[in-house]
Amino acid sequence: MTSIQKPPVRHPSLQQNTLGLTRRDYEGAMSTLCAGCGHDSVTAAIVQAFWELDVPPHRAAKLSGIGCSSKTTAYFMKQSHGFNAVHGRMPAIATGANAANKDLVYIGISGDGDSLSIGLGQFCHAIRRNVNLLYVLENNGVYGLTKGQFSASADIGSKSKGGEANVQPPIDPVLLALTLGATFVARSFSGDKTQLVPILKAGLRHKGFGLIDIISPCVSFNDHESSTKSYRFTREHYTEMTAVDFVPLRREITSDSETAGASAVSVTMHDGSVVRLRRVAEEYDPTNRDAAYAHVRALQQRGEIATGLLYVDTSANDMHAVNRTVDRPLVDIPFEELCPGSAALDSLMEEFR
Amino acid sequence: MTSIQKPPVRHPSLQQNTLGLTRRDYEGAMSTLCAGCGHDSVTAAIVQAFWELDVPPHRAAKLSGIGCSSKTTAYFMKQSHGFNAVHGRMPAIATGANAANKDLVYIGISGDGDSLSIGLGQFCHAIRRNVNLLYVLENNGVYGLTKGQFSASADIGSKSKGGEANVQPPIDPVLLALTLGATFVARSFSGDKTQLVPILKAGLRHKGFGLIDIISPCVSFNDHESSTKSYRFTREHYTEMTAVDFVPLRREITSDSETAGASAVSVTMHDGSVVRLRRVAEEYDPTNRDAAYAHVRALQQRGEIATGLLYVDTSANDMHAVNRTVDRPLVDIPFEELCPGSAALDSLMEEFR
Amino acid sequence: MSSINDFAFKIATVNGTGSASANSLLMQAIFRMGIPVSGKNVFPSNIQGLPTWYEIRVNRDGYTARPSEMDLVVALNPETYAKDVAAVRPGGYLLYDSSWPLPPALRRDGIKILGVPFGTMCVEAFEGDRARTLMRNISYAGALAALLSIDMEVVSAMLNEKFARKKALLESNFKAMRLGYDYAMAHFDCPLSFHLEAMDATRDSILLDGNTACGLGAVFAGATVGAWYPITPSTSLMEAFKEYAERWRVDKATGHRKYALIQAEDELSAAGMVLGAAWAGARSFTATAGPGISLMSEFIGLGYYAEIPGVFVDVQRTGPSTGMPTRTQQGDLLSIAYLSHGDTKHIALFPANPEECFYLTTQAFDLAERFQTPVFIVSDLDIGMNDWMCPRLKWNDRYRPDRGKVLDAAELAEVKKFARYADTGGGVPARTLPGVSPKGAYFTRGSGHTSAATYTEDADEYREVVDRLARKLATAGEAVPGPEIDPHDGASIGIVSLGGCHAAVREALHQLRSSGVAAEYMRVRGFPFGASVRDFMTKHRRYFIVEQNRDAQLRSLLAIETGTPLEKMVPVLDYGGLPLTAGFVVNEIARQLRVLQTPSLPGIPDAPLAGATRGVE
Amino acid sequence: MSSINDFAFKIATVNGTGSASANSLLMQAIFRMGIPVSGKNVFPSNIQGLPTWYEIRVNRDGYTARPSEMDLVVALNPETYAKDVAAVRPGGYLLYDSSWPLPPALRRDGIKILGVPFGTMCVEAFEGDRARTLMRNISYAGALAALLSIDMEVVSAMLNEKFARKKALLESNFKAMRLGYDYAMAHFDCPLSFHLEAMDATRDSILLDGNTACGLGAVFAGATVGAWYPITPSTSLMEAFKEYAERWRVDKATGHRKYALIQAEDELSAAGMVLGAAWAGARSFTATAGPGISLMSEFIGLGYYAEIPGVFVDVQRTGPSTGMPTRTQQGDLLSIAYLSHGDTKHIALFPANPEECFYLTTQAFDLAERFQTPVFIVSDLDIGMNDWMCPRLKWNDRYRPDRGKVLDAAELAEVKKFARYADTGGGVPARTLPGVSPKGAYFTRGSGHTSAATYTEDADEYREVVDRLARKLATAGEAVPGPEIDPHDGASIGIVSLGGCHAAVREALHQLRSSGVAAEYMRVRGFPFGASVRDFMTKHRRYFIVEQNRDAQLRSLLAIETGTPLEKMVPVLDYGGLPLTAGFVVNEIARQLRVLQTPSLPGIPDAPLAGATRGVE
Ligand SMILES: Cc1ncc(C[n+]2csc(CCOP(=O)(O)OP(=O)(O)O)c2C)c(N)n1
Ligand SMILES: Cc1ncc(C[n+]2csc(CCOP(=O)(O)OP(=O)(O)O)c2C)c(N)n1
Ligand code: SF4
Ligand code: SF4
Ligand SMILES: [Mg+2]
Ligand SMILES: [Mg+2]
Repeated sequence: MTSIQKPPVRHPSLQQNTLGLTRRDYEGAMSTLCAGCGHDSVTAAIVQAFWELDVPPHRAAKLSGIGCSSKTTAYFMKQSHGFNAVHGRMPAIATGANAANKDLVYIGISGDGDSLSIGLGQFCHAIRRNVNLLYVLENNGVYGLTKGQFSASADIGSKSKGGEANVQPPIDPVLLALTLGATFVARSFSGDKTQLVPILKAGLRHKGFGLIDIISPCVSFNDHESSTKSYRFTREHYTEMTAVDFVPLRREITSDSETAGASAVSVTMHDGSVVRLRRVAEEYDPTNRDAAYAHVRALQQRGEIATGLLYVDTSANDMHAVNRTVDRPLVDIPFEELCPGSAALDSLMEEFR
Repeated sequence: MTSIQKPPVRHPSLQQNTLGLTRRDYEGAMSTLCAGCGHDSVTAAIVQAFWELDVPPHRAAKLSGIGCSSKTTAYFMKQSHGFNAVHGRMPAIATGANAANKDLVYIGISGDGDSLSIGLGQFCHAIRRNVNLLYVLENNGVYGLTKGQFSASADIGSKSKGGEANVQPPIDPVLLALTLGATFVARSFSGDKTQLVPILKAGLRHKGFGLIDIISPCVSFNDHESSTKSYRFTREHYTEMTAVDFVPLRREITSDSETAGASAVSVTMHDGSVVRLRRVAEEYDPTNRDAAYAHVRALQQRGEIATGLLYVDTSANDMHAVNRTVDRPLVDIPFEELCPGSAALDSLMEEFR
Repeated sequence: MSSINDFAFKIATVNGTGSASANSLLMQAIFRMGIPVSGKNVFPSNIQGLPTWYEIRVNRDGYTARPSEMDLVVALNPETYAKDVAAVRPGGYLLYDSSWPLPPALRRDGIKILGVPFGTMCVEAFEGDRARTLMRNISYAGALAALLSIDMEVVSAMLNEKFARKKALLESNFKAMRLGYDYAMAHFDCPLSFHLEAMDATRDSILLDGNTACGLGAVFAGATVGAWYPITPSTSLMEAFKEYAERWRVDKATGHRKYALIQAEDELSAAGMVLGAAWAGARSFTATAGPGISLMSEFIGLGYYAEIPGVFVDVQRTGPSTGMPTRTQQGDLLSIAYLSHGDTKHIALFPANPEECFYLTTQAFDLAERFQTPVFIVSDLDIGMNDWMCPRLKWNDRYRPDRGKVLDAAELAEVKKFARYADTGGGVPARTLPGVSPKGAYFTRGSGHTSAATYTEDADEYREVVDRLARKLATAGEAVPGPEIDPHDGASIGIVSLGGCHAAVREALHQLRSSGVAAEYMRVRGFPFGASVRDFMTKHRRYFIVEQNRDAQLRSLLAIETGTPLEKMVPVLDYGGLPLTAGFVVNEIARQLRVLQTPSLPGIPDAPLAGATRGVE
Repeated sequence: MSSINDFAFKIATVNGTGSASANSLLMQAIFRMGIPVSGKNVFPSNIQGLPTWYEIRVNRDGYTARPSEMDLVVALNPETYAKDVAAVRPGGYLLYDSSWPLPPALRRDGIKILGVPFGTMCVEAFEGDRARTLMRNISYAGALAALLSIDMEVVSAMLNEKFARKKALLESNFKAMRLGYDYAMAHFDCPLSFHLEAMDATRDSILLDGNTACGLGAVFAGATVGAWYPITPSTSLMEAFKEYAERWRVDKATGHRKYALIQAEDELSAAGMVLGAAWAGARSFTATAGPGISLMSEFIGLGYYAEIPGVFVDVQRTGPSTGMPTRTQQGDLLSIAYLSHGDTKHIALFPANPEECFYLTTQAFDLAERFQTPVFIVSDLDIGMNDWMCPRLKWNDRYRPDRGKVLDAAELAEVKKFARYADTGGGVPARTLPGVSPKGAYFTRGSGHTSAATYTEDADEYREVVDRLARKLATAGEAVPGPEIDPHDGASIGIVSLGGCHAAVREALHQLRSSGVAAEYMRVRGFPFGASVRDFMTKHRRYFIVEQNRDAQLRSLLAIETGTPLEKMVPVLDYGGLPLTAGFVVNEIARQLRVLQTPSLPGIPDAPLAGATRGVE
């Protein structure tokens, strides 16, 4: 009756993954978000995805900026290191961390304000570097934590709770990422866990920058009539381009038909696991950047929101491959290998005379 | 023999425009750029454009960031107010200035480092706001002023003077602008004054954010063999999509055939002047955002650089129209109209009890 | 001394449950009874579901700083029971929801415990969770009305105003109010020993928060361009500007606006827009908090060196970094004074309350244009977001903006050659606006420039300009509002403070003096410090510098700018994030005086008063 | 006193014409002759076509600060003739290009004027503009070799090394060198009264710039991640790191790199990458200049409060704002000490020369990890970009990094519950790295947190952490390199300085003492100041604080941190953007001493020495 008690995201089943861990082992602190916030559903999907992928919690790192969305890193995987950076600057922290230790599984959580306003520059450049990071953008069209101002993803005409209509054109993170050469681009909806979990798994396995733009309604400030980021509006204008099915490495693929065929493309990730994309919209080719861009635009003009794994390119090199860093994480290299030593210095001195 | 004397950009002809001003009246301080720098050619084209448009120099404002390119605002129109902002932040200064005084002609000069690295966020958001500003991006693929590091527009494989190949994918300001909903998008080459001048004029007349991405080679650090931003490479890979012809307001348009017809589109600017775009690449439609995007991409894949006025939309509202500010510049509104006065305050006090 | 109109109580609930309206209803009712009152909202940095407190202090003498102890605590949030019961002063009262048996956490000897079954009463009386939660808050207001004898006439009048157009809500509010009121009346002997009696001490006053006051000040000062990026606790400032600009700055005929408010993409951009607009001739401003100040620092350096006006309001919150966004502090003083790399110094104004926020905001625009430099208004969360009782704001219709030395076309026609950065007296140059005259054209840059605004790398030409800048800021030191000094004959010590600390310090000063401490008090209101501040700092052997930060930043500024040696300045520091209390100041100074071997003072307890520094618990 | 190996000369040319190589050839040749020498490059902020100067000082006693006056000036840039001829000391020499008749601007009485037809000679001897321009520079080097008796053996040896693989160039260089040399020999009586004689004073020395030294230090300290955004004058630091990392950090077999150098999109991002990498366990760093420091300030606040290591080199340039990018200054001291909003304080190290840049860089990484906080290396353009003569760098192979309190899996297994922000002694907490153990997991945030790294808005829990941070920085004050003190019996005054000023101050100290001023000297090397700095500040009645900024920032830091009253600290400020000269220091202190009514000193001129503060002209 008094303090609204929201139990941490719970899963009845105590089923164990190959590490012998239950979903509970992938949960975090109790959410302090509003009851019904889309972000909490994303949190639940993330818990599910990590659990299904058998990621040892302490081998994952959770990074975020500032915002209600960015708070969610505290609500899953309490056994992972977490990092709430400053507003809009998570990509830089993630880039540095990944440079130092390439072997961790990095997931970055951000919001539309965090990523498309103050953080736009860093967001774009992290894409350019193809940092090996799953970037989850919890998109609600507003600044939730500061009480509902329009964000850069708000659609023209979408009304605020106060009834004011947004007048600025929106930035679509999906089109932006496709334009900037992103190697994994998806869009989903916090309310569609069936679609979300396999996409998250594919994104976590993708070696490079994976963007998932998740429409995640803000029940306190942007879930009313005449908002284009409400649960209702999203459900009504939702169109799935590809349905994703993730086949983990260990489950070998038996028959061709299972992976390919007229209505499906199958993409093999760097670790050998396979993502199968069933074309829901016929003709859709998720491996063609320009086609993907054109499709998303076309649907937009029809007032529809293209969802699914919209584009993937597993051939591109991630930041480390591009910079040709050693296979070992830099943090694992002993000092002895890093310091040239006195002899080297002494001979170098001759060059300074 | 000693100090390399570069005369200020000169034009023999002393012909006068309708204001009775010669090109000399549109010139600025002596350039301190390297002899042969592409930026100096852009400066010359800007002088020509302003002169041809009969803009009273003191009614124009020149803004820039920091860089060799950003220095060029000092090299034209000494009778205009100029503003070298801080690195990458010219769009904010321009937005504020334009908000205060909408009646000046604003030209912003920037570089690829200034716009696509440190300034990327501001660049994108100025486009979103459709600030009435002609944004000239002098693009040479390097940071000239800091001695030749690769910029975010450098192509993969393009080699530095030191022989190192760039490994990061480039950001194409034209595709980016099209994706962000820019209302005037063009690309040209510092070496092609015939194409550049009319585009600049059209851009200056466009009511909203006009982007001109100008490939402007850096002779000191990026004009060598194996650079994709050299004079030679640009000339060789240059493809003109539309040829621009600017018809000023006062010269009335006599016959239809002159403005339209199979091979031409004519676009009427807010002030009634007309831009005629002759389709050089057949089929090209500069009023279709998606077609423009697709064409630029297609050429890119063929290793060609699409130039000309690539997209224009004169129907979109600029920042002031969107925000419904009064027609008078805000700076011209007398204080008496701005201050509610004591009576208003006294009655307001009742609401605070 | 009797405790009629002299007590404090607080309500502990959960945010997002609508208790806010019940709380302000209570405070406003007391205010309308003519009794001096203040309310401090202690809220969490989220939107719904976390602990929140509202502290109300009633004081017939008009001391409205945060109270040092609580006579009554309403404990409605199980999560904070322990803290809340501990906050009751010995002999005080605890009011809880007796729908459930008294939880052990609430048991405590030496206090009186009152139970009202708010929950059950509302479940019976109303339909639906939401309504029940909301009405429960109104019902505790009802109970308090009975216990403290709040005038029900006043209350109903307010409800009628508030829900004039919402009949249904009006009724349920009345109903809920009655539930609590009647239950209390029936079960306890109301009113309690400490309670309210109507006075006539608020007739010429209003309840106002500093952010509204600053926004209003910007409208009245004729600001036309605002640019900002949302950040707690500054957001409501720009919202207030918008509200009043929409009211008074929209052309009736066309519906067009005589102002531009731009929500920037970040604080760097907001700062740039402010400078761009001011450069073009508008009065422009922004509001932010600490993180925004850090992000603006490059642009502030440009504003300083290129000499561009601009008003920057810092509504301080607890730092460093993101810190505690919903807690107060005075932690940005040093950052602001010398913000940005290189040699810089900035004008800063330190309002002590919402009233001063209004007047200093208008003054800030004048100073910014007169000295052609960024001017900071250094507010804080307590001033900015809490409702303070202050005198009605007045406006002098003869006020005209001081635009500083701006040459128009006519004046330019006179000058031989315009030199933008030459000294025209007191280190202040003359400027021109774009679009006015070809003769006024000059080049604005943050790189080395001569007095004629041309580029330079020459040592002498560079120094000519920066030396003038130093003179200009010295001139400004005498133009900013001087300190407010409360003299005292034969004073042996000086107390120095600023901003929001004032309310608590003046109350403490009263207590200290009445217990025999001969102290003189100076509240600085502007930076750079002028001669009067320097003079005060030479008068006494010892000073107590009262401020709300860990590192004694005001003390550091006084050391740098007035040359006062540190050992003469004893720091009195409160930085837990809550508004300052007089009790804390009295205790600290008393303790220090003891440490400093001065005879112990009558009437000053040895142990710090409970709660004085212990924050919300 | 004879002027063998004790004189100074400068060359005025245009940048981008290749004079740089001729100038360093000259300097290096002198160095190889075993004579102490220094060179100061005074260059413009563009790439080609603007005035540039190169000043070379020869001093047998090893005083290598910027010279106060010029015995010889080579004037090859008509644009600066006036300045350059004025810079010649009375009785000194001017060397010009007599291909054209002596321009009036170069006429001056009381100096000797030498003309060599460099232009015509090179036009005759070489083909093509470019070659002619380049060779002209070599030919003036030849003329100087004759006039100053530079050992031609040494010169040819150097040319042979330099152009070993470029026969054609080698020949033309020899030819050009000869042209100038022979002409001078034939027309003037060489050498001049002041000239060179081989010594043996540089055997154990090298010529090194500070940026190279810092880059080298980072490689030796085991830094693996560097992130940066190009900015003058710091760029060459990261380039040096890359050069040596490519040499020593590339796996021979695979060609893979054992380091990551990321060119960030801006300084905000660079700072974030440094913190991210350090958080994950790497030694990471960046280099920038003033504008970058301003842009990094938000992230620095996060590093301070979330306690993340990181090394930040500020190669200072003249501020404020963009300022003069190719001029030096010490204008960021105050900004750095308390960078970012809220209560913060940072560790800073102040190298005095390139040698110290190397050693302090390695130490910076140890301090950063030991105290888990950002550490600044405060260099400047003069130290960073000019070649200084210093002792060969040495490396102790027994050095192992101090990684501070980092708990590994084994240690974590021991602890009951890991509390990231609890005090483990001296205010320093223990940290863990991601990926090591589930037990080490904690949440890093810049918002309010408890000692157990959980979120809090509670006053006490908040204060527990920030109070520990204050203790931690106090501990650090005793761990940073202590001051270098040059004691003096019966000293009546103290001189305090830091960083690049040291070279000039120690020379000035020598002059002052030999003219009877009993002065003691302290050079601070680290911030926060420790006890030894405080002690020194209590010893004397009066101090002279020598620094290169307008606002006496070191003096302000001493006032805040040691409590020394301002009136005891007399500022000696040089901020025109050029390296400090001993002449300026001597004159200022002498003048001040006179002002301060101390008996006028023998051997100290009344008028400041020409050029001491007048910059390049
Ligand atoms: C530098 C800085 N500026 C502003 C803020 C205030 N702020 C906190 S969160 C936020 C916006 C959050 O929006 P979004 O990223 O969309 O997250 P949401 O709350 O909507 O999930 C802002 C403006 C801040 N914390 N730091
Ligand atoms: C905050 C800041 N960071 C870095 C610099 C250094 N800097 C000056 S210009 C420049 C890049 C210029 O590149 P671009 O915009 O492409 O201009 P160009 O010189 O190539 O024409 C940089 C990094 C600076 N002035 N300010
Ligand atoms: S305010 Fe909106 S985004 Fe934030 S927690 Fe509540 S519902 Fe979620
Ligand atoms: S460096 Fe390059 S960009 Fe700069 S002026 Fe020279 S040629 Fe132009
Ligand atoms: Mg959002
Ligand atoms: Mg460039």
